[in-house]
Amino acid sequence: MSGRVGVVTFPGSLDDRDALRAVEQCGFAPVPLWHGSDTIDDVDAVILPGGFSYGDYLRAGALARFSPLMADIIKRAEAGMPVLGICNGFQVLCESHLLPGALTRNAHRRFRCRDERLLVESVDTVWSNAFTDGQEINIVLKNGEGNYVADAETLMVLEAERRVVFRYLENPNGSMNDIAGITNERGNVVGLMPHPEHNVDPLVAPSTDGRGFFASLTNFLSRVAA
Amino acid sequence: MADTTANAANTPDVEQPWADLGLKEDEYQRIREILGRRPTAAELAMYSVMWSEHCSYKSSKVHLRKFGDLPKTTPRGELLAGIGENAGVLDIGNGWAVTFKIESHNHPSYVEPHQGAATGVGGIVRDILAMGARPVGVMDSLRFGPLDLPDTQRVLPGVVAGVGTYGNCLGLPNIGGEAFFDPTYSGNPLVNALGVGVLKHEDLHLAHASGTGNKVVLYGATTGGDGIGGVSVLASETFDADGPAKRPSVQVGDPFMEKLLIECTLELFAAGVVTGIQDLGGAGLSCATSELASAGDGGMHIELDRTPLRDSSLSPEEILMSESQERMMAVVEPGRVDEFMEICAKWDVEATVIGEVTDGDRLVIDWHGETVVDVPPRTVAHDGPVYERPYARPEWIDKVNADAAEDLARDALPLREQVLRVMGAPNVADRTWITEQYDRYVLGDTVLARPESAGMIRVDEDGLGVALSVDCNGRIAYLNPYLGAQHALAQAYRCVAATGAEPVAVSDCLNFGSPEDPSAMWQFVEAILGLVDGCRELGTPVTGGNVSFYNQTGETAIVPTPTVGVLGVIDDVATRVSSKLPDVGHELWLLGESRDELSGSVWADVVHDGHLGGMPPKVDLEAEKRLVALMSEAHGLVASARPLVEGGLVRAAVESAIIAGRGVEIEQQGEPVAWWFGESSARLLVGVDPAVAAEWNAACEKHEVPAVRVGTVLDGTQVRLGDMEFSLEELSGTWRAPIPAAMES
Amino acid sequence: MPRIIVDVMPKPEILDPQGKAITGVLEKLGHTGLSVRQGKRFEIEVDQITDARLDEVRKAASEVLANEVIENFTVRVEEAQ
Amino acid sequence: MPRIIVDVMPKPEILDPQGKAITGVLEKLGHTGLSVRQGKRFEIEVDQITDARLDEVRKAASEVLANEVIENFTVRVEEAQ
Ligand SMILES: Nc1ncnc2c1ncn2[C@@H]1O[C@H](COP(=O)(O)OP(=O)(O)O)[C@@H](O)[C@H]1O
Ligand SMILES: [Mg+2]
Repeated sequence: MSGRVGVVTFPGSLDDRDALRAVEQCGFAPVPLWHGSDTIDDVDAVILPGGFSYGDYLRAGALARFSPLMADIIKRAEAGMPVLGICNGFQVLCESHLLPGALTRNAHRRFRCRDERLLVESVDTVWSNAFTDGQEINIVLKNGEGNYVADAETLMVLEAERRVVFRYLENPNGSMNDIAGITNERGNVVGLMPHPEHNVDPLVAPSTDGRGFFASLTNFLSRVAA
Repeated sequence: MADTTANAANTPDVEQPWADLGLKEDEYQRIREILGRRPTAAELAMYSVMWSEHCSYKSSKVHLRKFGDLPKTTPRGELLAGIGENAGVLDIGNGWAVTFKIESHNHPSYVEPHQGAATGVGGIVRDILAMGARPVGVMDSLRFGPLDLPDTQRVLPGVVAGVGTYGNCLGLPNIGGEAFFDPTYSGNPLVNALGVGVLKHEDLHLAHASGTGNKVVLYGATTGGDGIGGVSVLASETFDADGPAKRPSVQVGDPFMEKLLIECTLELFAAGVVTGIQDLGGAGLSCATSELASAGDGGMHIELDRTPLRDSSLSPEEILMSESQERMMAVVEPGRVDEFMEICAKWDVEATVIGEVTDGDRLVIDWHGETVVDVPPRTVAHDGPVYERPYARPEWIDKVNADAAEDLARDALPLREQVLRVMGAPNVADRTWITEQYDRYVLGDTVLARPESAGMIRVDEDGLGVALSVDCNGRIAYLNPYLGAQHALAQAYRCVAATGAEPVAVSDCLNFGSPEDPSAMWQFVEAILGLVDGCRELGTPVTGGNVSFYNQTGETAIVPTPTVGVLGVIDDVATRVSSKLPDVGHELWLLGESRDELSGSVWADVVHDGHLGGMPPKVDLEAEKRLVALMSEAHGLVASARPLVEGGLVRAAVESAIIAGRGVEIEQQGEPVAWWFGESSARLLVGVDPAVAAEWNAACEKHEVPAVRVGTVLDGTQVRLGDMEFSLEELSGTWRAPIPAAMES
Repeated sequence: MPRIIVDVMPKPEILDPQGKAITGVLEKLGHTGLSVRQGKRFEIEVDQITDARLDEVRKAASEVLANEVIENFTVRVEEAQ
Repeated sequence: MPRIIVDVMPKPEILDPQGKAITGVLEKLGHTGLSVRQGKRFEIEVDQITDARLDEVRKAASEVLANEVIENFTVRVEEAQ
């Protein structure tokens, strides 16, 4: 079972080509999507890639959220379509209120690029079901505004509902509760700061743990099809 | 009211501020001769900025010509473009070509470290783009004053954040670079940025305006008052004692705009709507119009008042001099203009037709219908003054050379203590604090990057790739600039070769003191001779580069810093060799000849209180070539390879152990200080599987490379150097601490 | 041209890493007893200030300029200088 | 606690890429005729406002809060609310 996975290019998206390549290497049909279009047409899932959409001016992800295509993505996500927001994509998802909380400047105020160790904390999502509970994975991290914040109540809900999907083992940026990635109630929308699309090809990646995200999607899509 | 050409003809005696604009009296007189009248204000602005040192290479031109004598072929084939273009282009096979170049942005980076460094990256990337290439990577070669100096704590974080922000935001992986500290760089940091791009042969674009009636389009950011006079004021004048208090206007970069400009320009190339193209960098429109026109077969007519401005009060001369970033100029056939505009609109990039190619041979610029510039473009762009600056070998050099570090006490400290000093030396210590601020993964083709000694990028899915290293040891160049330049070349060449790639071409950035000082000029001339002779011997042409003069604070010039970038080609990136220590049980072999060579070394610097004297280590380019031949043929046999550079054997061994998190044991052979800390060139430390040791030994013999087995990779985390015992933790603590400690204090 | 000012500040209950870092830097420079919070200031030029314009800016502030999950904002007309 | 406000804005002649991008997005959302410049706002709490304190804040602003090569700043005491 394969599927069509769309990757959105906003002005200033950078990892869109990488995401398309990862999608293809994991057996899906890659579909480039342009932020200015009105609909995403017939894709089975959407990735909002990393980068600096609109230069990250104002707040990371804040301006991309108003792209015409986002209106359609928000609608489809609310109806259950799988959406993965990576880094800047995670920021866009928070700004769009598809995910709670916000991403702010790293506590040390520097951009940081390193290989990050994460714990998989929930396997009940479209994008993490191929991992095992508590599995340690290694995924590339690179951002300047990856510091996850939310009010106390939101944090409580996220923890109680086990919606923290990935947690840092060595918090790189000051994120509350060491949060690296979260999901919505339904488990179809996942956002995380690390970059699984960079961990697919062993020639250029320190690990291939990113493949687990795509294997999870495959599982999900074949279950839906069955 | 604008100063028109008619007005200029009628008012020959008007006083003009040529001196304030940096022109010499005879230069001003030459402009009057060329024009047969006094220049208008706009013309004066153009000539002054284009005839500045930075744009005209007036002090360096006669010497740079020597690069032109080198054969225009690389071991992989003909150069497709060489010196004189925005960046050199070379064939790497499979129909692919690469372009790369280094450029300096030193003075602006002292005034405003973040924006200065950022716009340095922006500028070199536009040069690469202007050749028709997709930019695929950047590198940065940085020099600062002593690590513990308060001003370094201002300059270094700003520069690194600037290089990082701009490159990260463009989506270009940073695949390597260097950072060095020396007292002579305080008050005069160096920021040299390297850009690399790839293109198909048929996509090559050149900067020329041809075809009468073709339109001249300015696109990208609007033009503002930032960086006005930046070229002549920032790049050609020494800072006086009060340094940044003088604060001239600087350029502010918008990397987001540049990212749009890149994607837009690549789409314009693909659509075939670009006849000629030029980036706008130093000297802005003055440079772009005069260079495009003089490289073409006709003249050019510009209506300057059409330039989109972000400050409507700018005068025509200010517009001509503005260095606003993120702008390009294209020559487009009239029938293709609409298509051009559509693509720009898709990317939200503003584009305006501001003129056209004419059949005359003049560059004419109008301002609201009146002519303010009417000049032969060549006289602006290429026929600037050329100086034969006097140069002389300084007297002090004999004394410096006589003060050899080989004569210094070798037991001033216990040996173990000396090891820790060297590993914790600012010029050896871990650079993670810097490199962590750079994205090295974006684009998904980075095969090697920091902490490897060279960067490597995959060019196509068949595995064709390029490797790059940029190097220079200014302390060595101070001892002898000719040999220093060759050391820089040899080191970059060796670092590329260690990855398994074949080194094929060179770009350089020559950072020196004032050309008006005969000693600095001598250093410059010697460095060029060293490079030319070295490149001839290695068979690697110089494809382009940059010169930065006036790097001095008061009377103190920087140590000469001829930074060299070497590019290599590898047919299959999957066969690349990493410098990371291989698995337990592997043997470590030292290749090349080790001599008693300590002058200019890190050891002399940190064990003997900043000692800098003696003669540089021997340069043996034949030996470097033999290493390359060996690695090209037999890199499949080695499991790791690390070039020996500053810090010698001890650093090569310890760093690769720390990075791999594995222990290591190295024998001591010969006199301990020279053995551990000597900086003889043409050496590699390689890891070899014992199962292929015999085969490996035979390969070394065949290529006449001296090779000795010196150690093994250990199980566990001890590091044994001769009789000395260390834990990996102790060494790694010493090595990792200095930069974070200084920056976060 | 008349100007409308929008000030955006992190909510008091939200950690302000920038402000904290700056407070620390100032302390090291000997400026103790200053507690800094960092926000944003937008200067918006308009042709003319009308109630409709102010409403529009308020809307833009709440939709775009501020992220109300973590920030508060105020809108005011600049006092003539 | 009494507060001192430091407003930091990009110099008028300097490019303000942030303001430009925001203006562009607001236009697309139908808010035309707004020209936005973005700067920073610092709220500094002090024990007590004295002339010495104000001088100190001015010094801190010029050294740390603003980059005077490309930015201007103003320091003022917050009007009681
Ligand atoms: N040190 C050098 N080595 C080789 N080529 C150089 C050197 N310095 C300048 N050049 C060449 O001279 C030409 C003009 O340089 P420059 O004005 O810096 O180009 P641009 O304006 O396109 O950046 C370029 O082709 C450049 O490669
Ligand atoms: Mg150029």
